Amino acid sequence: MDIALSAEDLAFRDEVRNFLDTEFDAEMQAHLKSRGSKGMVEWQQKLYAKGWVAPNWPVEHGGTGWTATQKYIWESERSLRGIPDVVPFGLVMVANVIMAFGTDEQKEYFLPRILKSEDWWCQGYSEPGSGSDLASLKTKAERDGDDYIINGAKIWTTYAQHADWIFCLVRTDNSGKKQEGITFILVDMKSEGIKVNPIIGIDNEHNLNEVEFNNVRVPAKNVVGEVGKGWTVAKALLAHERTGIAGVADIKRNMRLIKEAAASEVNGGQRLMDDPGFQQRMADIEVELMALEFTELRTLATMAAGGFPGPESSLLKIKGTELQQATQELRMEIAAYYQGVLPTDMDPEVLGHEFGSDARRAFMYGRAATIYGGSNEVQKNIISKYVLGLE
Amino acid sequence: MDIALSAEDLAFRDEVRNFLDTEFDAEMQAHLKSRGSKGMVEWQQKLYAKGWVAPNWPVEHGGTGWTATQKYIWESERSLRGIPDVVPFGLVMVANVIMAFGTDEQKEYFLPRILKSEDWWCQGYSEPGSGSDLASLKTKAERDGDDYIINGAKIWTTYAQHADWIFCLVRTDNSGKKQEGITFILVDMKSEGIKVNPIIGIDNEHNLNEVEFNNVRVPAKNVVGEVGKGWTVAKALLAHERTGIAGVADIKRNMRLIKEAAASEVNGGQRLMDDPGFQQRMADIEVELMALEFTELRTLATMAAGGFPGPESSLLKIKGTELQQATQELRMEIAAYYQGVLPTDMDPEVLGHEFGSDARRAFMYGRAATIYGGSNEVQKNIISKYVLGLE
Amino acid sequence: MNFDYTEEQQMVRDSIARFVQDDYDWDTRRAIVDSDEGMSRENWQTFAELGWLSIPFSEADGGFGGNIVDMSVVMEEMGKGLVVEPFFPTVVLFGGVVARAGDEAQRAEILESVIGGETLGAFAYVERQSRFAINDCKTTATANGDGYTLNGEKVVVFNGENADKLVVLARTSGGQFDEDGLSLFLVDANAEGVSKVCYPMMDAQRVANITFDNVQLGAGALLGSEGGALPVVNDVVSEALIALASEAVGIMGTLNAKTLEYTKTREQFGVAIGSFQALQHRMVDSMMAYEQAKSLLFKALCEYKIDPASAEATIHALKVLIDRNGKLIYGEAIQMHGGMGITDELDIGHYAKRLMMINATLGDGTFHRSKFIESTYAAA
Amino acid sequence: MNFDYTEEQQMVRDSIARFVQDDYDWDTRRAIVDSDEGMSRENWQTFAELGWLSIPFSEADGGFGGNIVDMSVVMEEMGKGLVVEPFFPTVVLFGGVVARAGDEAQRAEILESVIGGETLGAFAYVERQSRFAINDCKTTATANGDGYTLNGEKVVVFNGENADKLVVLARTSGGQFDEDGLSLFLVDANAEGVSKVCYPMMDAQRVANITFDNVQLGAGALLGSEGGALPVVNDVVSEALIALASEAVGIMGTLNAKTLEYTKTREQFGVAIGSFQALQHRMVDSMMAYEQAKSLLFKALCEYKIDPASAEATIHALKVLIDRNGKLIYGEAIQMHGGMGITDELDIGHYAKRLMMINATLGDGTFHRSKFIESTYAAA
Repeated sequence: MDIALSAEDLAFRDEVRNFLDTEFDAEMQAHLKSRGSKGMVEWQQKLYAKGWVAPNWPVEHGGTGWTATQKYIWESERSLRGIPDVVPFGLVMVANVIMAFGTDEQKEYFLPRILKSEDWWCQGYSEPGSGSDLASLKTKAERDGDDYIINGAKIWTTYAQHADWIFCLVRTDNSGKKQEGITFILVDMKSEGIKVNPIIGIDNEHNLNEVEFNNVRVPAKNVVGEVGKGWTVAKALLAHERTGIAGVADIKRNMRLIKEAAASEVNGGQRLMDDPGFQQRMADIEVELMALEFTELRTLATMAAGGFPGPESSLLKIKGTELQQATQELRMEIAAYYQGVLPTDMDPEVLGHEFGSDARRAFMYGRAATIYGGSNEVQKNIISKYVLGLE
Repeated sequence: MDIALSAEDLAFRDEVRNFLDTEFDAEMQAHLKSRGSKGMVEWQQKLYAKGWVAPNWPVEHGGTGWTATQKYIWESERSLRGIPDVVPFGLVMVANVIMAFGTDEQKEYFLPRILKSEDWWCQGYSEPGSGSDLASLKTKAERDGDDYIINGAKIWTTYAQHADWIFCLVRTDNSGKKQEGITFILVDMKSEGIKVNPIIGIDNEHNLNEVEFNNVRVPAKNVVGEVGKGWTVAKALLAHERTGIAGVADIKRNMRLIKEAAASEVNGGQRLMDDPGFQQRMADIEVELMALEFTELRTLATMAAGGFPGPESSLLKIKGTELQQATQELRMEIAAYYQGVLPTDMDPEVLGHEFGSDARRAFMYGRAATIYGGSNEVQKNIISKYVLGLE
Repeated sequence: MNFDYTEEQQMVRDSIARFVQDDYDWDTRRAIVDSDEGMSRENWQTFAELGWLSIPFSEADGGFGGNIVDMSVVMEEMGKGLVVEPFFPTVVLFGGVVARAGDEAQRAEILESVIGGETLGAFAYVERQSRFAINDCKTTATANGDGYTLNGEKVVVFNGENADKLVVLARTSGGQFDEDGLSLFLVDANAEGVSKVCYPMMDAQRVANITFDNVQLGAGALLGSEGGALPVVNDVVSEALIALASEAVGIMGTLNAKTLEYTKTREQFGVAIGSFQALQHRMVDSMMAYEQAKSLLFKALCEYKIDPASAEATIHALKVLIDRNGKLIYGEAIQMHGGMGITDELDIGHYAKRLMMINATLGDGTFHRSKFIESTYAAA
Repeated sequence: MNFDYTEEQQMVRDSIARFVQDDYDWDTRRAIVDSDEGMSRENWQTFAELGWLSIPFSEADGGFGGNIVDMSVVMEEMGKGLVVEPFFPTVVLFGGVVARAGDEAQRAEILESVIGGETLGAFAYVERQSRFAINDCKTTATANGDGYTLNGEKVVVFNGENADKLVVLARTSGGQFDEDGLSLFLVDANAEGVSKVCYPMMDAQRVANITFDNVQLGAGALLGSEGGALPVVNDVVSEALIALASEAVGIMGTLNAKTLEYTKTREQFGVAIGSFQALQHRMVDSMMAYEQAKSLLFKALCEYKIDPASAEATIHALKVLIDRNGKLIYGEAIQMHGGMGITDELDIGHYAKRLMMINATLGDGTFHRSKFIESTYAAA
């Protein structure tokens, strides 16, 4: 029972801090804000240059070879500075699938491009109507010579408007159980017959899309893993998606922002920070957060010891997203009347308030956290079945 | 939209107050504490003498003819003084069944005796193993000439140790659906073959029992309603059981006790009453309580207008029992270390604290409130099905 | 004891419901929200013609002479339809202040044109630093020979973009937090020295930050007594809180109904999601949350009708419960709608946003819980 | 970074678990609880022989030299078995004070016999009026020529019925709430002027209210410095809070496991009740509540091991979470056991009662939430 950092770990932490302080400079921060996806690519390329863009990849493919503790240190330092994580669709999701199930040719072609952020990826899982029942997907891929012809539609596709590639689950066979006959395939977004329809979110932003496939021709060699075994591939990926989803460091950072802001909000002479009701709501979150941090560390320790992030990672997802939303709610509360401010070009000095619109966007965007990646209800079903053994 | 009391109502309230102040005197209070069921009978007989023991009965059988408002006034005044309600098994439950489904002979024999508290009744519904699935009951009644022979067991029978009569649901037919073939029957507790086994509750008290039936012979004329239609009879009764179950006035009284007690408890110089955390827990309860009071009034108003307390009464049960338990929890919290004190003959002066053991008993006994009378889970199923229309 | 609406109230209710049903479908509303003014003048005239704008004003002032229950009926129906026309800022706030504080001449001048739908109004009471403390006021009105000079800034003024007339809360004496020394002034939105920046809010309200730079007001601009504004404002706030709670109850009921409907039709894993018991029990919780909020609104209405002062604690409690149960209800509505719930396209999110702004208006749950505790436990 | 127990810790864990399994079944425990003393002297000797009583004491004092994690292991297992023998009052509280405050002679005199199982102890620190404020102390010890005269009363003294020796917190100077002026005294339970009334608690503890009427104490009875007791007591309390949390985690895990097992076998409506999704999701909540409590215990253990002072906020937080999640877990355990859950016969209610008393010991959730807020937000 020990969390003391070793001398090596402390040295590593210094290196991380030094790197982030240097590279995540004012210019980089401005680019991230103003350039959207291009700013993100720029940041990922800086990480690539340092060799740190893919902490979870095996060393032979360009990973860092970090220990679990090092990964934790990296994650904490990054989040505490409010630095966004890398866009996961390429570097985390499809890369993991290609490494585990891909052909040598796929690995050689795609992995270096992903590592260098040369391709922007998006995820084609959900479909209009499929929701949490992912296996009910209907997008069809029919064999035609050396190609597949894809017809159907994917939805909730984050950043599809920026994407060069999309990885999709498609149905290649209708005859068996719904989990069978699904195939995992990589599709060039420049292919003829692909149409991206924007979806404006409840946060008033355009991050989501519907992607239509009208007779899109895709080479059969773009299938990853066996034809018809896409469900197995997808399941392996889902567990990866859930680790780190607790977002402990992000929540910590939110709490820090909350305390700062609550100290400068005043109700009739009393700082919000000193309001007993507000203090208790902060305390309730922090108590759970302190616990969640160690729940995450326990999971990491299990993984470091060679274990696998099993259904327990569902707990991290549920508790983490609940706490994320709780902090987002507190931020809204701090903003008071200003929580309703929409994105605007107005100078905060004119508006009279700095963080209202940010609080709103974070809160609204945060609604998705309990829905995507397997809704929290589905996570509870998973725990119930696989951890508690209830049928 | 009007809750102003009329002049008649105000006069009635004065009469109620006057009656309770006079009759619920120190002697009566002492008897209730020391004489257990006998004290209760004594009180009910006082109510009978005044003509107020059965506010919900029709006037022709000895009821009061009160309006919904008058009933509400009565209930409030009674509860605010901490006067227990009449024991419901006779005066509310079986009486309602006999009035609705009984023969003239049953009415003539039983109703006056119930009104005068000459018979103590108990309820034989649940069975070992049946739980919330009441219809799965197995206690068997087989016809033998003019009698039925009953075999089986009932459980959670409150006050069976004092009872003269028990009303039971028994199975007279096994051939159909489980809700069919159930019969409602009245059994003399002095019958041969009845054995009462005490169950000590989590509150360390003996209120509950198991009642065994070994070849108990019961006249067939004791069947209420049609043979095999007991389920219909029981269902009509359940709705009656749920009205008033919110216990708003009781919760109000608890809150008054809590405030008094919290004003005299001190933590390092700060009164518990002034502790912001405690204040907020009180406030959270009171806000819900204020709402619940009007939810109950709305239900009463519906009933007064000729409506029926439908599945909405399940809401009163759920919210009411939740709030009851919340106030019981606060009382425990006030008692601090003393919450663990068992029933004792010790002088409170020696013990050092007055209400610890009462708080414990109320809290522990209160655990049953969300379980009996159809558990809160079953109530939610009822609302879901009959109010929301979900299947 | 009865909780029925009068026949007249039922008629008003039906008339608004019919308007929403016939003339305020979702696409129409969206077009109005996206229009330049963010409201429909034509609808506003309809409101005037149907008499809705006259409801809270006394017959002497040319109004309908309605009571708090009448007001509640209107607001609840507006909530159900998510009506964006500025009824609350113009009639409840602006009209409410003028009706209470104005002398006969002022009432005659203003209320008739409010009732007639000619004047849109706004009540400017929030400042950058004030949060929910209305007494926290830095805007000043300095007496000069014939009147006052107004200086300062008000922010997030509801209907500030379209209002013709403003009531401005300003300090005629005392320090920033003093309860005395506050006064109310009627200010023309186009008066010299008045400037504003306008912006839309997430609930489709058009608000403004309004700056007063040496605005010259005549003596007749003062509403009520100099320095005695706070009690009047508190009365208006009490009524406004009930009005907002009524709107919230309308929204909560609508969100529950829409969500329930959705769960009955939306299929997942081959069955309607409404068949999942875990969701059923949560929908029961949402239903109970709605019924409890409605009950507490009824309590506030009944008490306020008898004696507004007696309703103080209940009104605080009501805002607390509306906040808490509102969060539960819109949270569940979004969650149960899944991906659709987080799109701008679906109405669910818009109902949620209005509920959020209601919670943030005139004090949120945390604020009113503290007030409730103060008013209930202080003396104990 | 690792959260594994050492081999030695694992052995202690197994040894206690084996004891509970083999020699502490429910009927045996019930007989012990119902016995005159409410504990088994034989078991206590077994604890001594197996070395459990020596765990927290230094090797110099004849102990095992265990750290906070060793202590936690013992308490968690005691929790699982709902062991009533007075390990907590004797070893953690009484032993904890003596080990910290006693000089070499006092430690030698007392700890050896505690470790050997010959002496049962109790720490008398609660007074009628004190609730959770340990500094609220009216009991006085007045210096006289050779020693002190002790007067006052302590209540709800854990193990007060069976303790041979007491440590008594008394005021040697200052007013009722002063943090300075408190001192610790070693008092023989049978000394002249010591009288007690004993009563059982719902968690089967035997406690006493103990009155000190001019009890004469030699100078050697003083533990530590005169007037300087509070820091020592606070240290003992910190460790005791971690110990209680460990016991609570043991109980919570056991309650969840028993409830889960029950829902798999108990049938209603023709199926196991564990197949109802609404109950499944609630059992997931209970499981998460347990895991979170365990995680926070781990955090407290790790921090305390590095530097006890650094763990202060975490220990407050831990007590808050144990309280909150404990209530959830025992509430659900009772509810899901239905009628059986509210009987004295079933073990569930007894686990619940111990959890409740743990919550009430050394400050409940409300108390520690205030402390957490004080220690965390005061300077912000």
